[in-house]
Amino acid sequence: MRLPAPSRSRAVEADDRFIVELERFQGPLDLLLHLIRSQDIDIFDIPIAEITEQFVRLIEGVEERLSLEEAGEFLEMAATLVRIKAQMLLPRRDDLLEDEDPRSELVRRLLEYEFFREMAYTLADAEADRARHRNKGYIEPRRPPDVSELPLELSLDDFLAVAVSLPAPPVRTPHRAPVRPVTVDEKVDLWLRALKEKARVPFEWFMRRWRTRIHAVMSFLAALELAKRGSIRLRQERHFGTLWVYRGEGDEDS
Amino acid sequence: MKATRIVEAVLFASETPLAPAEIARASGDLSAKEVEQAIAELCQEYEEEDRAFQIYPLGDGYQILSRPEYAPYLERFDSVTRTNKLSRAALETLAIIAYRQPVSRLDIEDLRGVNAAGVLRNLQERGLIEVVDRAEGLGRPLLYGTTGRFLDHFGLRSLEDLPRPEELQIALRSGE
Amino acid sequence: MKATRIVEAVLFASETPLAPAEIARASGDLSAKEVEQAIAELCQEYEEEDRAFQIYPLGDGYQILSRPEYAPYLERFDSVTRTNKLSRAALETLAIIAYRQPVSRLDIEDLRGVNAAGVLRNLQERGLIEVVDRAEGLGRPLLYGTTGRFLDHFGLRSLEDLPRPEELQIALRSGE
Repeated sequence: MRLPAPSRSRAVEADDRFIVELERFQGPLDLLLHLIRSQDIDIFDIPIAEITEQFVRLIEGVEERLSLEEAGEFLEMAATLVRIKAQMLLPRRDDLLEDEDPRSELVRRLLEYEFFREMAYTLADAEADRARHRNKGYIEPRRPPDVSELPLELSLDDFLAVAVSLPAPPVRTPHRAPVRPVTVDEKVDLWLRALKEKARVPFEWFMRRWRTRIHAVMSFLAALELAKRGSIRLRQERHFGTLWVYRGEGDEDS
Repeated sequence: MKATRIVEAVLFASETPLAPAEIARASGDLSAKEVEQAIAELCQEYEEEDRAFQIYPLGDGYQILSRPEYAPYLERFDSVTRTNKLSRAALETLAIIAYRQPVSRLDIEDLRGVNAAGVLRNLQERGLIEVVDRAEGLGRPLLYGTTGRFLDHFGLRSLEDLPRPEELQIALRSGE
Repeated sequence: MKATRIVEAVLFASETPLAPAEIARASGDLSAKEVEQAIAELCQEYEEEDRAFQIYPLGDGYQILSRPEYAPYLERFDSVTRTNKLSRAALETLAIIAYRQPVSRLDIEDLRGVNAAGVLRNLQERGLIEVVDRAEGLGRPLLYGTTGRFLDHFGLRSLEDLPRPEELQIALRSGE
C-alpha cells in the first residue's frame, strides 16, 4: 500500500462564495479561510474591514443555528476581527516595531490551521485507500457469534476416544426402543437374588440398573411388595441419605 | 475479473465456510457451478505452489485454512485466538449425541448416569448441539442433535464421515 | 519446514499486523532477518501468481490483505468490520496529533478554534489515539499521541510516511 500524494484540490469550494451554511464549517478558522481563499485574497495582506464585515454578516443569527458553545466560537472570532480592524484604524506610532502588524497573529493561526486542514484531506484519501484492502474475517460469519465463541481445543481423536468408551446401546435408537414387558414377579426374584449375595444393597443403585422407566417402576413395586411381605427391610440413616435394602427376618422364600 | 480470483478474494475474506451459492453472490455473472470449478482450480494451484494454506470443504461450504502441519508454529502466537477445552462430561455427552441423535436428555442421563442439564446448556451455547425435534410421549421431551459447527470443528463434511462404532475400536488402536 | 512456508502460515492465520520479530517466534531457528526475506519472496510469488491478496506493511508489521481491486466484490457481503469513515473534525484533530504529538487538548483547540473534548473521546474509544504523557505546569494536562492502530487505519508504515510540513507549505503557496 502506498500513501497517496498529498491532495490539495478540495480545500476550497469557490462556487458558493456567499451562500454559506455554518454547519458545514469546522469552526471560525475554517469559515475565515474559506472567505479568504474563495476570493483569491492574499493571506499576507487581508483587507480586514471587508472580511470582518462579511464574516459578521455570515454568522448573523448563529446563536439560533448552532449550540451555545459553537456559536461562542464564531462570536469570539468576530470580536477578534473587530479588534484587529480597530487597531488597523489607529494611527501608527513610531515607537511600535515595524513588523508588528495587528493581523500577523491571525495570519499565523490561519496558515497553521490550513496546513492541518489539508492534512485531513490527505488522511481521508489514505483512509479510503486502506479501506479497499480487506482483512481476513471481513465477511461476517453466517452464524451470529455466541457468548463463548472461542474455537474449541478438541481433536477428532480425543472425541472418538471418548465415544468408544461409552456403554453400548441396547438398541440402535434408544428413544424409540420397544419396551420388553417385565413383571413385578421377575423383579422380586432379582431383588432376592441380589440380597442372597450381599447383606444389603443401596436402593438407589438397584433402581439405576434399568435403562427404561418400566423396569425401574417394576423394581420399585417389587421392593414394596417384598417389604410388605417382610422379605426385605428398608433403612435410611438420615433424611435424603442412602436408602438401604436388607434381608428381612421372615425370609421364607429363600 | 477472473472468476478464480474473485472466489479467492471472497474465501480469503471470510472467517467461516461459505457455500458455492453464497460465494457466487460476489458477482452478478458468477454461478455456483463456476465457483466450484474455481475452487478446484485454486486447490490445485495451492497444492502445486506448496502454499501453507489450502481450501477445505466444511459442512456444505468451503474455507481457506492453514494446513494442519503448520499448527505447531501457530500455537506460539497470542494473536491467534486462544482456544477453550471441553470437559470430559461435555465430551461424553457430545459423543452420545453425535452417535445417537436425535436423542433426549433423559436418554443421555440414562447412559451417563448423571444429570446432563448443565452440560447440554454448555454445548448449546458453544453451538455444537441444538434442539432438532420433540419426542412423542409423556412431556414431549426435546431431542438434541449436532450442528454444522460440530462438523466444522472436526473438519467433517457430514455425519456419515464419523467412524462407525465398529470401526472406532480399530481406528483408535492403530492410532496408538 | 521451509522458512517461507512458516512465515506464510503465520501471516495467514493472523488477523492483525505482525512484526518480523514476532513472526520469528514461530520457530526456534528463524531470525527476523530471515522473516523479512521470506516476506519479500512471498510478495513476489503472490505478484507472479496474481493472487487476490498481498502482504502489506502496516505500522512496524506486515499483514495479508485482499487487493483493493477486489473491494467491489467483497462489498456485496454484509460485513461486521466495514470501516466507518472518520468525520472531518476527527481527521483534522488526528492530523494535529500526528504532527504535534505529544499534544494537549488545549493546544488542539487553539489550532482548530473549536472545542475538542468530544472528538478526542471518540478517537480514544476507537483506539486511534492515546494518552502518552502529562504536561508540566498548571493542572498537568494530558498529552495525546497516535497509536499503532492509527497507522493501520490509514495504511501507513510510520509517521514518516506523512508529508512533511515544508512540502505542504510550498504546495499551498504555489497551488493557490
